[in-house]
Amino acid sequence: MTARVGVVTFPGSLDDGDAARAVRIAGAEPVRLWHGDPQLHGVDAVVLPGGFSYGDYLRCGAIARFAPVMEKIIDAAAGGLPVLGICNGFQILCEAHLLPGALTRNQHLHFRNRDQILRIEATGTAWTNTFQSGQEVLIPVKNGEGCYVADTATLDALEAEGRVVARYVGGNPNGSQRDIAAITNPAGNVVGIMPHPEHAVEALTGPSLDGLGFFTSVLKHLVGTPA
Amino acid sequence: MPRVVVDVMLKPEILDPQGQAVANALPRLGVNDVASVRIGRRIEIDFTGEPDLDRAREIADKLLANPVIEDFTVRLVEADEPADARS
Amino acid sequence: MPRVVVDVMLKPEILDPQGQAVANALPRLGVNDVASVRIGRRIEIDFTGEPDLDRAREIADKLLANPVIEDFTVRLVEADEPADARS
Amino acid sequence: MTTHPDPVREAPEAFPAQPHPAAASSAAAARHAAAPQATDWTDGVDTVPRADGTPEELQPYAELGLADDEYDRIRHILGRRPTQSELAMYSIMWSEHCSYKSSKVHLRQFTEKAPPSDRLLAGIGENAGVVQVSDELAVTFKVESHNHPSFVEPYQGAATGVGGIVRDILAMGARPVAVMDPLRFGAADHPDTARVLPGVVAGVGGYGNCLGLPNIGGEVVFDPCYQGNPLVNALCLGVLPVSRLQNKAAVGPGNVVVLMGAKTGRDGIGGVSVLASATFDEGSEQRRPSVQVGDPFIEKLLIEACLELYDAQLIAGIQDLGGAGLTCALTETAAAAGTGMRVWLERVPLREPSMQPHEILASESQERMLLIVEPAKLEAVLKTCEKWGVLATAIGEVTAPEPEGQPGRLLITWRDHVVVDVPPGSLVDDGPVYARPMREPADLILLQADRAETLPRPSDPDTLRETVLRMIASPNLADKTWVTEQYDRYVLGNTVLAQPEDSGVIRIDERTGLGVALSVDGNGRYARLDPYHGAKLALAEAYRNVAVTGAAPIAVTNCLNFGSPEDPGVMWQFAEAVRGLADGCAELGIPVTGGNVSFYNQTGAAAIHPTPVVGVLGLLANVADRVASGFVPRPGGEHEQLF
Ligand SMILES: Nc1ncnc2c1ncn2[C@@H]1O[C@H](COP(=O)(O)OP(=O)(O)O)[C@@H](O)[C@H]1O
Repeated sequence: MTARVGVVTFPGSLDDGDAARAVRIAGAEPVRLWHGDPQLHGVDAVVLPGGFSYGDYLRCGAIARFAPVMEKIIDAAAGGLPVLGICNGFQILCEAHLLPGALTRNQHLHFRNRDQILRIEATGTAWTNTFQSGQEVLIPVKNGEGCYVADTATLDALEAEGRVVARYVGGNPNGSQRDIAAITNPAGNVVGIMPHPEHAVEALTGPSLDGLGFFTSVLKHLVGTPA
Repeated sequence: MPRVVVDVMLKPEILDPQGQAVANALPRLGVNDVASVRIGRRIEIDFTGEPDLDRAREIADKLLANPVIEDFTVRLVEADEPADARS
Repeated sequence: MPRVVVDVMLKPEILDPQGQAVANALPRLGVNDVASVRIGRRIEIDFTGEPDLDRAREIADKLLANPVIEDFTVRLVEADEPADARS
Repeated sequence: MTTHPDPVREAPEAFPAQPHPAAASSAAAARHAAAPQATDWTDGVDTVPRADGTPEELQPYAELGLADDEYDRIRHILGRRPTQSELAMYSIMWSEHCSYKSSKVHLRQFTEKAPPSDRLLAGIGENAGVVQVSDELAVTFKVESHNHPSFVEPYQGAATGVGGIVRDILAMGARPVAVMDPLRFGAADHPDTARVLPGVVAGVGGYGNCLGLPNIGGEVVFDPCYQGNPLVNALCLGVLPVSRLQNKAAVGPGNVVVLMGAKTGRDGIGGVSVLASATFDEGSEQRRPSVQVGDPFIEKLLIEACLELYDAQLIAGIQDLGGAGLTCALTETAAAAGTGMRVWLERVPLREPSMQPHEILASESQERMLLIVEPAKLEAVLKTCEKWGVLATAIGEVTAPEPEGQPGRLLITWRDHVVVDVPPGSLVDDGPVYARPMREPADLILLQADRAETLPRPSDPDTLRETVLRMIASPNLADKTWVTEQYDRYVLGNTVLAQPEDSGVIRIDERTGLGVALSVDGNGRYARLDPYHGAKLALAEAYRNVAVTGAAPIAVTNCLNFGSPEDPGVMWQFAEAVRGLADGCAELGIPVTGGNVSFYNQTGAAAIHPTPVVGVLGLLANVADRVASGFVPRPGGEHEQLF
């Protein structure tokens, strides 16, 4: 049985097709989930892709948090379902309080798209277990509101508990506090990442194949988890 | 020391996609008695000395609002509203 | 009919790069007596019936503001402020 | 990943040298000035019977941009004076922008000189040209201008420019898959450039990002000639199965006319507002914004909903609403089919209930499409729209042609009053056509005589060094990353080449690797010196840029940015540029499939350089074979050989 990885489509999702492609290239079966359908259709993991969920004019992810499918995902995440939020997905996870902190306007006030080096620091999560600790990877970043902020106590706790999953190296593209690019929840099944691993899975269209590791990690994780 | 508040809103006849998006989301929160939502900006300006309304108006006109699509108002408020005015 | 206004501002300890950018631009406008600029959102809500402050507060708390980074206030204003209250 | 209109104008470090083109704070005071009541404008509305009964009523046709003889033609066509609504419609459809009245006689060369092509599924005259690229697939692409609006409100002007061209592509049945943005600004160090450029770039990026369209190339050019007239051109590329090609014709009497998308507001009513101010209350005109504000999220929903409708074969005809709003969509769809149409205007969902019929017809509100639907399929159409959260409303029906093969009539009522009764073809096809006077600009000889060879050459290391440094520092040669970083080039996962490459390359079929290369180029300085060869050079440059990726060029689009056609010098430049482009295409053996003309890019007597912008599309059987412009170091440190 190949693993079934759900990819949620909100009306304003943009990278959902790309996330599904990445899941497929990693060897799993992508299952498309619709924002208005409160069903997870038995998927083994979920990706919340990039985009603008409901337009996101107010605040990224603010409205998506109330989507019928999100209520199910929030419950399932508490029970250990692996969830990866990419960009807008990260914003939604923060708005839904599955992850601490918030993503705010880039400090230079511009949208920025570039190929970014990240250092993977936590390899115990469901989405990063195929990386080596300290490994540097090259993955596109593209966002207007990717500046991670949290209060000092939260930041300290994230560091102390080894929950900073990845940091920007060689330049911080959005002003994120402590160069944070990705974090996880205490259980390690929910990960939010600002850069886009799904855009680094094919030599033809991405700057590297480094993104694939996130998707193969969840497969490895699922094999090790009794169903 | 009082501070100057500049409120910038889209002109009433201009489409407000932000407000629209929020209004459309409200039923999902169980709110059905809202007729319209408009979203603009609130800018708080603290002067080093006496607050200068004319100055603020000039800043608003040149920098904070685009008069082609937006209107603004300028007013004085007490800077240190008591905490319980915050909801 | 009065309307509800929700003002959402970043918490004081959160950096406000937009406000900063405006403040940095002011000297070039010849304005040197501004100590700080903060930029937030002003949301005007019209209810179909009587304006409902509690309802508005709930909307603000759940949707309009992110309590991790923002504070908000909710208040009633007359919808049709006289024109001369506008700058 | 948002980029929304900046709460603060971009680049606050600079201020407009000139005041904003529209009134400043007076408008603020007007905001709460008593708004006219919606109640009984029905009584004041100008109906067909009223027009019949008041033939002598003076009408502000000149203010609407219609010439005396054009107005007479309208009266002749209708056999009476036009109603207000009809006058608004004719003024829009017979404007330069919609009727191509000054350019038509020249543009014909694109068709006349075009090499034969069996790939062309739709050509000039359609919303966008469609080129077949395999047994199953076709691509469509087009470039359009949104110059003046982007000067007035850079963010929204540029954003809605992208939105407009995307709807053109969508209307052909295609999924939009990429955008490009050839841009031209005044001097880089002019304060107004610091207002316009960041806003335009944020607008192009913001709208495209929200739709999930990768930006795969463009241009950024600075020249003082564009100071008051920046050029914001936008190109969109779409892909469709050949079988999904859509048509705008309102076929099938009895079919339902559906308006889909955003509500209609007073956006961009501009000139037509004189109708209101002249007849109703003076000064109401200042309430009417001439700037449209875009809602890219609605456009994203439109795209998804339309594609679903196409795939379910629920649509008989479709047309996007562009600059000329409902007026253009209703008349063009009816005229294309030779049918008539009956429209109940009060059914149009309005953002402002007080809008009058002529305003509804002239509104430029964005993010709207017009569908022609068989009655049996209406319910399914409305359901799909609802699924995507898009408003869709039946506003009319297609009616039969007149007896004896005569085309039908467009009949529009508003609350049971007939406000429009016209032959749709008279607005679309029978507009005025001008062979405007042309004369080579008097200064051209002098300009051409002032040859580059006479410039001082650097002759020693110091001056050479100084020249090199000056060139490197020139904004036109400088790195464009500040701009291109603000665009998403990865979304959709099919971008094979993008900035800083010579062409963008997009994979359009993951299975076979089939892809296309696209480049847009133009050079106003060359065209100013010699518009004929300038246009050819733009074509040649785009052709080369496409060819060096390994793609075979197959089709051309263009955006012709010029000054006023009423200036014989400009008209000559235009004619020469068109002749050059048509000749160039004939020589290279690839057809022009579509494009756009933007006239009146001038301030007072000073026109911009003639600026034909040319886009060339090429085909790659397998994008894996593309040739990038950089040297890719091989693993193991071996390097490519240079020959
Ligand atoms: N406005 C723009 N939008 C998107 N891409 C752009 C824009 N301007 C320039 N580019 C891209 O940046 C790269 C460099 O541009 P330019 O310096 O003009 O290159 P060239 O001189 O080779 O045409 C090209 O890939 C071009 O397509």
